[in-house]
Order: sequence, then C-alpha cells, then structure tokens
Amino acid sequence: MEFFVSQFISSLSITSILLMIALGLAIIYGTTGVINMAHGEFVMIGAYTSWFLQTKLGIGLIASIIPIFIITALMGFLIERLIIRHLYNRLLDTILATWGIGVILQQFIRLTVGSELKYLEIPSYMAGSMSLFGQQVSIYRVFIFLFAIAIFILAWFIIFKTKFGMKLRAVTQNKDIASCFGVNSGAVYSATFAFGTGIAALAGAFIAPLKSISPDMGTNYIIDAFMVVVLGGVESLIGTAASSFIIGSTSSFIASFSNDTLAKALVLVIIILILRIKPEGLFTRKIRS
Amino acid sequence: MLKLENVASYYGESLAIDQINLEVKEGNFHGIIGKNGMGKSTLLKTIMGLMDKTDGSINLAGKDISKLKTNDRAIEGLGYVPQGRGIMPQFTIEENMVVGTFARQKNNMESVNEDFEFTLKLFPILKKFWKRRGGDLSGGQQQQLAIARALLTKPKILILDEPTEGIQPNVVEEIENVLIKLNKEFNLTIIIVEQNVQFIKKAANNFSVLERGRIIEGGISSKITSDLVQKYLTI
Amino acid sequence: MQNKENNLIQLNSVEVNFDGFKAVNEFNFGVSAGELRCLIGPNGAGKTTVLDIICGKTKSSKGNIIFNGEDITNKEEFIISRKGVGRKFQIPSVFKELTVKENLYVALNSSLSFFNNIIKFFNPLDQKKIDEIAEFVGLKDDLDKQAQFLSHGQTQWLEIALVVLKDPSLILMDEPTAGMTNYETSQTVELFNKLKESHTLIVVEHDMGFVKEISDIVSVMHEGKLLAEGKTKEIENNEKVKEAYLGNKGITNA
Amino acid sequence: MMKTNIFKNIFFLYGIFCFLLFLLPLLVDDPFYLNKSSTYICFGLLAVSLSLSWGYTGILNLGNAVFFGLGSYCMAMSLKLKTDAVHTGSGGLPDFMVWNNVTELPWFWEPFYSLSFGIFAGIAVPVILAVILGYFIFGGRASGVYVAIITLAAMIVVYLLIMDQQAYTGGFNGITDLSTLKFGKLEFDAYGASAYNLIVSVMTLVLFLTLIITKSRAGLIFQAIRDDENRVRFLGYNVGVYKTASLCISAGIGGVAGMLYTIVMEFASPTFLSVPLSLSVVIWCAVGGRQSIFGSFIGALIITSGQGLLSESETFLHTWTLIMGLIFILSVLFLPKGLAGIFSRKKK
Repeated sequence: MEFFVSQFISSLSITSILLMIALGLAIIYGTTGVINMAHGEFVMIGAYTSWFLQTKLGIGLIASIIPIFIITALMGFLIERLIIRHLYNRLLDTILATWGIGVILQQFIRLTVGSELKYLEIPSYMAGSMSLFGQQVSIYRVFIFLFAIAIFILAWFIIFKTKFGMKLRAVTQNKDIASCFGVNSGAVYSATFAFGTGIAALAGAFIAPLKSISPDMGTNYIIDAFMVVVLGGVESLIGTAASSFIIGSTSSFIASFSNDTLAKALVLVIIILILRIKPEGLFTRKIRS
Repeated sequence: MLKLENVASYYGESLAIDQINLEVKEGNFHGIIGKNGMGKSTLLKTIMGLMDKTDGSINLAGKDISKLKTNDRAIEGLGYVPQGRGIMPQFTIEENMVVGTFARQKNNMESVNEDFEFTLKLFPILKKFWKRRGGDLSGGQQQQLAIARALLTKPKILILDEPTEGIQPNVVEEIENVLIKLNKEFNLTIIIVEQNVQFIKKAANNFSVLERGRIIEGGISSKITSDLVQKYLTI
Repeated sequence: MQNKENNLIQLNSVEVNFDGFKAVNEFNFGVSAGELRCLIGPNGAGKTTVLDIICGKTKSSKGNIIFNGEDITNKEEFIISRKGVGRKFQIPSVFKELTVKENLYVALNSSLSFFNNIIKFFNPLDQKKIDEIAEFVGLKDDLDKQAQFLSHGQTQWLEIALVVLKDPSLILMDEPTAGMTNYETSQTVELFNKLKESHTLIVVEHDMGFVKEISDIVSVMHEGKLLAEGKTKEIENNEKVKEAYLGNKGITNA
Repeated sequence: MMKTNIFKNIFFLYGIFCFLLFLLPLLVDDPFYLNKSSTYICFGLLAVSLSLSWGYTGILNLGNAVFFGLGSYCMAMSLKLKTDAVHTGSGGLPDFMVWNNVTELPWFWEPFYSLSFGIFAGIAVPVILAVILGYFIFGGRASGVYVAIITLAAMIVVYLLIMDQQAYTGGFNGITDLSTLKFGKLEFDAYGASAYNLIVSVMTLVLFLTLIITKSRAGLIFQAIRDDENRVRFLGYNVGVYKTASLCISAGIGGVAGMLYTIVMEFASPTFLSVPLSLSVVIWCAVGGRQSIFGSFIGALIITSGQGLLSESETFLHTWTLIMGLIFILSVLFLPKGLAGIFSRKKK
C-alpha cells in the first residue's frame, strides 16, 4: 500500500509539472495550428524573469506571477506580430521559424545574463514538508500541483466561459466564417499566442526552484510538452490534462524501478508507437477529411 | 444600399471576376444566376472581402467598405450565409447563433433577445434541437441555422450563397417563404446567388446573369424568360 | 444497365461513411470497356468521392469494386494505379518545381522499383516519347519551363499528359475543364475524343455543354445515390434530374 | 539534369571545389587550424545528408544528428579497442568500463576489435535505424508535422539510452582517449595533413556519389515526392519505399560524416546526437539552400567556420549565433531556397 501512495503522489507531481508546461503549447497549437518550438525558451524566460525579480528587485515568487505573465505575454505578442503572422498558411515552416526564435532568445539571455547556472530558492514558507495520506511530501510540490490545477481551471474558464473564449473556439473551427461575423481572427491569434507564452513563463517560474536555471534549459521541456499535446490530441484541454496524467504516471512508474533517463526514453518510445496507429492523438473524434 | 463600381477580384494571380457594376437598392431582392463555376460565389466572397486581391469600390449604405477587413465589413452590416452553410461543427445551435451576435453594432445590442425570439419563430426547428451540435444537423437544419445566425447580426443587407443547394424540397419551400417574408414584410435588402431560377423569378425584384466572371445580362425579374434561361443556364 | 460481367469497372452497393454522413450510399455503377461515361450531379452529390474510392484515395465502408475482373476494394493507391487506373484531380496536381520535361519523365518511367531507378539516368531515346506527348497536349515549347509558371489550362493538360503517359486502361477525370477558357475547353474536347479510342474514361463534370460534346452515356448522382442513367438526350428531359440538378423545373414552359 | 552541357559543368564545378579544398594544407600548416577545417568539412557532409532527405525528398528530419552520432560512436568503439594496454586497464577493457566495475567486454563490443567492422557498422547501424524509422513514419503515412516530431523524439531516445547506459557507452563524457586511426602502415594524425586529406578525399567521394544519386531517375522521383507525394503515388510508385530509401542514404552519409568527425576530434560524446546539433544542421541547410547539395554544404562551412573563428570570445560567439538565428528566420520567411536559390539555374 505504501508503495502505491508514494507512487501516486510522485506521478501527480510530475503530471502537474507536465500539464503546466504543455498547457500553453496546447492552446497555441489547438487554436492556430502553430508548432511553437520556442515554447521551451518561453519557459526559460519565465524562470529568468522570476530570478531577476527575486534577486534584483526582491519581489517574491507569488508576487511576481502577474509581472512574469505580462512581460512574457508581451514578448509572445510581439513575436507573433512580427514573424508568426506571415506563416499561417505554411504551418510546417512555423517549426523552423519558432526554432530560430528559440535560438535568438537563448543567445539573448547568454549575452545579457550570462550562461552560468542560476538558482531560485523555494520561498521560505513553502520550504518544509507536510504529511499527506501518511507520506512526507514537500509543501512546494503540493503548491505546484494546486497552482497547475488553478492555471488549468483559469484557462478552461477563459476558453469555455467567456466571450473571448467563444471567439477563440470559433476561429479554431473556421477562421473565415468567424471573420464574416465580426471576429478579428488576427487579433485572436495574437492574443492566443501571448496567452500561451504567458502560461509557459509561469510554468518556468514555478519549476525553476526545483532545478537549476540555464539558457538551454528549455530544450528538454519542449519534447515533453510536445508529447503531451500530440498524444492528447488538440481538440480539447481535457485531452491535454489526461495525457499529462498518462505520461506523468507512466514515467514515474518506470522511474520507480529504473531511473529518470530510461523512463523518459521508454515513454517516448511508447508515444511513437501510439502515434503510428492513431496519428491524431488519443482524445480526438475522427472528423470528416 | 449596396453599390459595386467596376470591381474585379483574383484567386492568387488569376483573375476571377471583372468589371462588375451592380447596385441593390434598399428593400430590394436581387438574384444572381448563372452556370456553375462562372464566379457567382466569387462575387459574394468579394463583397465580404474574402478574396486574395480586389480592385474597384464597394459601397454599403453610403460608406466605402472596400478597404475594410472582413470582420469590420460584417460589423458595418453584412449578414452572410456562405455556400456550404459554414456552421461551426462543435458548437451547439445556441452557440452558433451567439456567433451571429458578435457582429452586431453597439447601438442595437438591447434588442438581442427580441431578435432571438423572432428568428426562433421563423425557424422553430432550431428551438427543438437547441443543444444539438452543428456537426450532427442535417443539411436543411444547418441551412436554417445559417440564415438565423446571419439575421442576428441585424444586417443592412442579407447575403445568401445557394441557400437551397442539396436540401430536400420541403425545407427549400420553407426557406424560400421566409426569405420572401423578410423582404416583403420587414423590408430586408437581400442579395442571393441561386441555381433555382424559378424562385428568383417569383421572389426577386431584379437579377443579374454571370458568365465567365462578368455580368452579361440583368434587369427586372420579369425579364427572365425561357429563352434567356435556355441561352445562359442550360445549354 | 448493361450486364455486369463484361464491365471494365463495376461498383456493387458501395457505401462511404464519414462519421455518420453517407457521402456515397448503396451505389451501383458499371462502365464497359471503351466507353466515355460522364458523372454529373449537384455539389456534394458524392461524384468526387466515387472517383476517390475507385482509385483508392478514400476507403469505402461497404460493397466492393471489381476492375477488370479483379476485386480492388480498398487496395493501396499505387497497387490500383499499377493495375491500370489513372486519376486526374479537381485541383491539378503536378510537380511545381520540376520542369515540364521532368514532370513527363516521372510519369513516362516504366520501371517503378527504387533499386533499378537509382542506377538509371535520363535515356535520350525517351526524348522522342516526351516530345510526342508534349505535342499531344500542346506543351511542345514549354518543356524547359517550371510547372509552377504554366497557365491554369496548361497545368490541367500537363496533369492529363501525366495520366495518359502511364497508358492506363481506365482514366478518372475530375472536372478537367474547370477554370478553362472557351478555347481551352474546345481543345480538351478534341483531346478527349482522341483518348476515347484507346481508353475507358469516367469524367466528373459540371459544364453540360462539354458533357454533350464528349459523352455517350451520362450518369446522374444525387445525395450519394444514382438518380438516373442514359443517353445525354434522355437525361436532359428526365424530370427527376431536372428538379435535382438542372433546377429549372420545367421553366422552359413558363 | 537533362541538358548535357549543364550536366558537365555541375560536375566540373564540384571537381574544382574539391580540388581547392585539397590545396588548403599547402597554404596553412598550423595544425590546430587544419584540425578545425576538417571538422567543418564533416559538418558539410552532415548538411548534405539532411539536404538529400529534406531538400530533395521533403522529409523534415529534425533528428538528423542521430545518424551522425551513431557513426561517430561506432568509429570510437573501434579506435578505443585499438588503444594500447595502458589505457584499457586489465584484460583490454576500456577504462570507463573498469570504473563502472564491468567484468568482461559486452558482446556487442566484440566485433569492433576489427576496424573494418567498425567502419561497416558506422554506416550499417544508422541505415538500420533509418529503415525502422521509415517503417514507422512512412508506413503510417504520418503528415509532415508528425515526421518532424517523431524523428526528433527518436534521436532523443537514442541520446537518453547512451547517457543512461554509462557502463557500456561511457555515458555523459562519452568515449575518450582513442588511438589514432591506422590503416596498415598509414597513420592519420588528427592534427596533421594526413587526417585532413583523408577527410577531403572521403568527402569528395560522398559528394560525387550524392550528386549522381540526385541526377538519377530515383533522384528525380525524390523531388517529385517533395512537390506532390499523392501524384507520385497515383503514378504507381510505392512512395513509402522511396522515402525510406532516401532516409537510408541520408543515414549512411550522416554515419560517414560522424566517423570522420570522431577521427578528427579523437572522442565521441552524446553531444554529437543532441538537439542543439540537429537544430544547427537544419539552420545550415535552410540558410545555404536545402534544395541544393552544394548550397547546404557551403551553408555549413560558412556558419561553422564563423563559429570557430569567433569561439575565443564569448560575446562574439553568442552574437554570431544570434545573427545566424536571425538569418535562419529570414530565410524561412522570405528565402525558402536559401542562398543557393538566388542563383539557381531554373528560371521563369
């Protein structure tokens, strides 16, 4: 019994991190079809912004949530306006263009902040651990889990319960028809891209204390995020949450009897196999071609 | 109400329609007829601003809209019913109709509920399947939903692209009567592309015939005679 | 309807189901060798879907397709193509960045396997065949031009040339005259009448004038089913066809 | 490919280019610079391998560096087993195995005692991986996006396995302290002209072979598949086989480039099949012009030599990479044919 509880908790913790990282990507990919290879770099930007605000301006992690989101969202908005906008009819090229953006963001950080590792301590009031179902669990990881759920619900609420969300879903289904009914598809695309990058930055800010911060930390997040989105299918946020859980628990299960690296490798292999049979992901209905 | 002066438009580089001069006065019912592939839909897409490139001027209720983007043109007062109906498959009937309200102008927002009731009276079937997804509706139901949605933008002119195409005859009858009622009783200006020449002859005030991207014939609807049909439509 | 046995291509109660929507429904359709059959009907009647299931682009959910006495239902496209079925698409599909000559050479090349194509190069003897087919479709002086710079009509003919070069016994054409000028359409009529001598053709078309010029028998589709079939003349005055498709509901006597 | 005069002068152009590269050792005798130039040529070959699969056949293989890395590891394993006793600890075991208390040489290391097997494996292993990848991607007819994602994921799986199996692969710090390559009496000192000439001659051979492939009928069919895969399918070609074949040839070239790279760098490490390298290769091809083998080769030379020259100062290096990122984006947006596109022979 002991094993299952700790197993379940660790898989929830990995799931919440995966969900936070993948959510921004799923929203952008689901609505605009753009494959944002710079998504990892936006996670990195979030981490560095949080580090900057904390060490240079002494703003705490929680207090810096809004500024991190706004700064990165603005950056995402600019990049969409300048570059991505020209590529909506050449989606395969968005992979290349966004990867190029990733390179630029990395080098920009290396030139300004430098390449040596940075560390973000967990805020003191969350540093300890608490008992949960008889297991000692770090408070911070519980906080991340709750925060991930909060972001997910926020994103879900915006998309499914607001007028903007409805416009966004209308544009996703049929861009031309949506514009025939007064929806400025261009603005919706820009807002979606900014929203997605903002969430990626928040993920970065909250994951940073668990690991070190370096200019190229984004690279290993991009593949995880992609696997979650691709496996989950793009039609629904629920699909993204479900596939985060599947990948989260599988990798934590494999890791329990081997190690993280092998776990990651095996999970990737499983996903490649699944995609061979069901390319459109697990949670999408077969739609008329 | 709607005036086009030597309008031409292009798919990429290739010219699709050329030298189009057309006027639809307020309260008029104007039919566009012609064989398939002659540019009828292209003309409506040009008015909506969905073409790659367009020349000439398009004027709606005295305002030049040719420079505006599609979404701003819709807000100026264009109610569009596209070919193939363009229903949002994952949205329910209710959500599809709410999409129609996005283009309403600020000043007539209060009459939204009133318009909802009005359109649901016109098309009672929509009320019956209120929560059903657009993708699961039959052709006829989708068509009625598409018209209801366009009406909800409180348009200055209703633009319909082959609304009776591929729909069973009884529903066609209903749609035609609704359009005539909207035009005659509510003075709604309508421009419609239609294969069914009989309906145009009965309902429209005037018409234009499109051939290879140009208006080659037109006038009041009584001018539609069998030899005109023979010459341009069947061959 | 002729007896089914000696038809080159025979579809028996075929159905294509897209997630509930039946694009083609209980469809029986047969064309005998050497015939040019036109398939007409309103938009969304399922005409293109019929071509798609014959050439293997779309999978049919029910019924079977017999070609030359062999069951080709749901086989892979390249297998069906090798059995002698050529397909021309509604939106012309040619190799944009290759020259017209290179386009033709990809189609002319008879050996299909990779291993003997890796060691083979351009064979000057084939130049004659390329000039011949280029002449046949009026692209004689465009051989060195990249396909993307051809006019719309020329691109349609290039694609027709690609299909014909494979010398298939059955050619499926999807609205070949769409977007063509009057002159180009009349050229295409001439081209089709030449093709009729040695190939069986199924042509999906809207332009009734063009249908009259080239067709022996016409089949009319409506909402995935076969509505009527017969000589062009008969079809013109068939009441059901008029109502569903020609839409002038006896306007002639108004 | 059709016109005989162009045919001749493309070969002629390649011939001059290779000849010029041979002259370099005469002009430059600084061993460090010679070694560096060899590495740039290896990268050039790596770009050629991606140009063939992506530029010519339309397969956006984001994990192209995996073939390069596998080639380099095979060579490194052979050269490791050639090192004299001092390095290999008791009974000829590689040092990192001894530290990871491995008792006897694993079975898959055995054949690498023979250098010729090492070279054969350096090509065969990448090609076998390409066949497996081909079955997965082209069998299921995955779209362009999935091909890109799956090839990237496949490379990362191999990368992670190498990192994880430290006892057999040397893990994070790879396989180091290799003996110099010896063929009978010939010895190829990594910093001498001998290794450089070996690299350039192999490069010349591979470059001409690839050029011939692109001029063959199969080469033409590759380009047809890039332009309109469906049309090729309806002309009776088994597109899956052709795409897998293109990937296999590209894998072979990548493997050769990896082997040469290990000879020159004198070690093999997981960074040879990592995401940053794979990304750089995509940038070299995009900037150089992926649809031309020559363009991709030159793109790789310019960018890597630029990085090499500026590597002394941190800021120059990062600015250079930043500029390369910018040029990459501009070429994706406005210049899909890259530099080579500007003066390509095909006119309106």
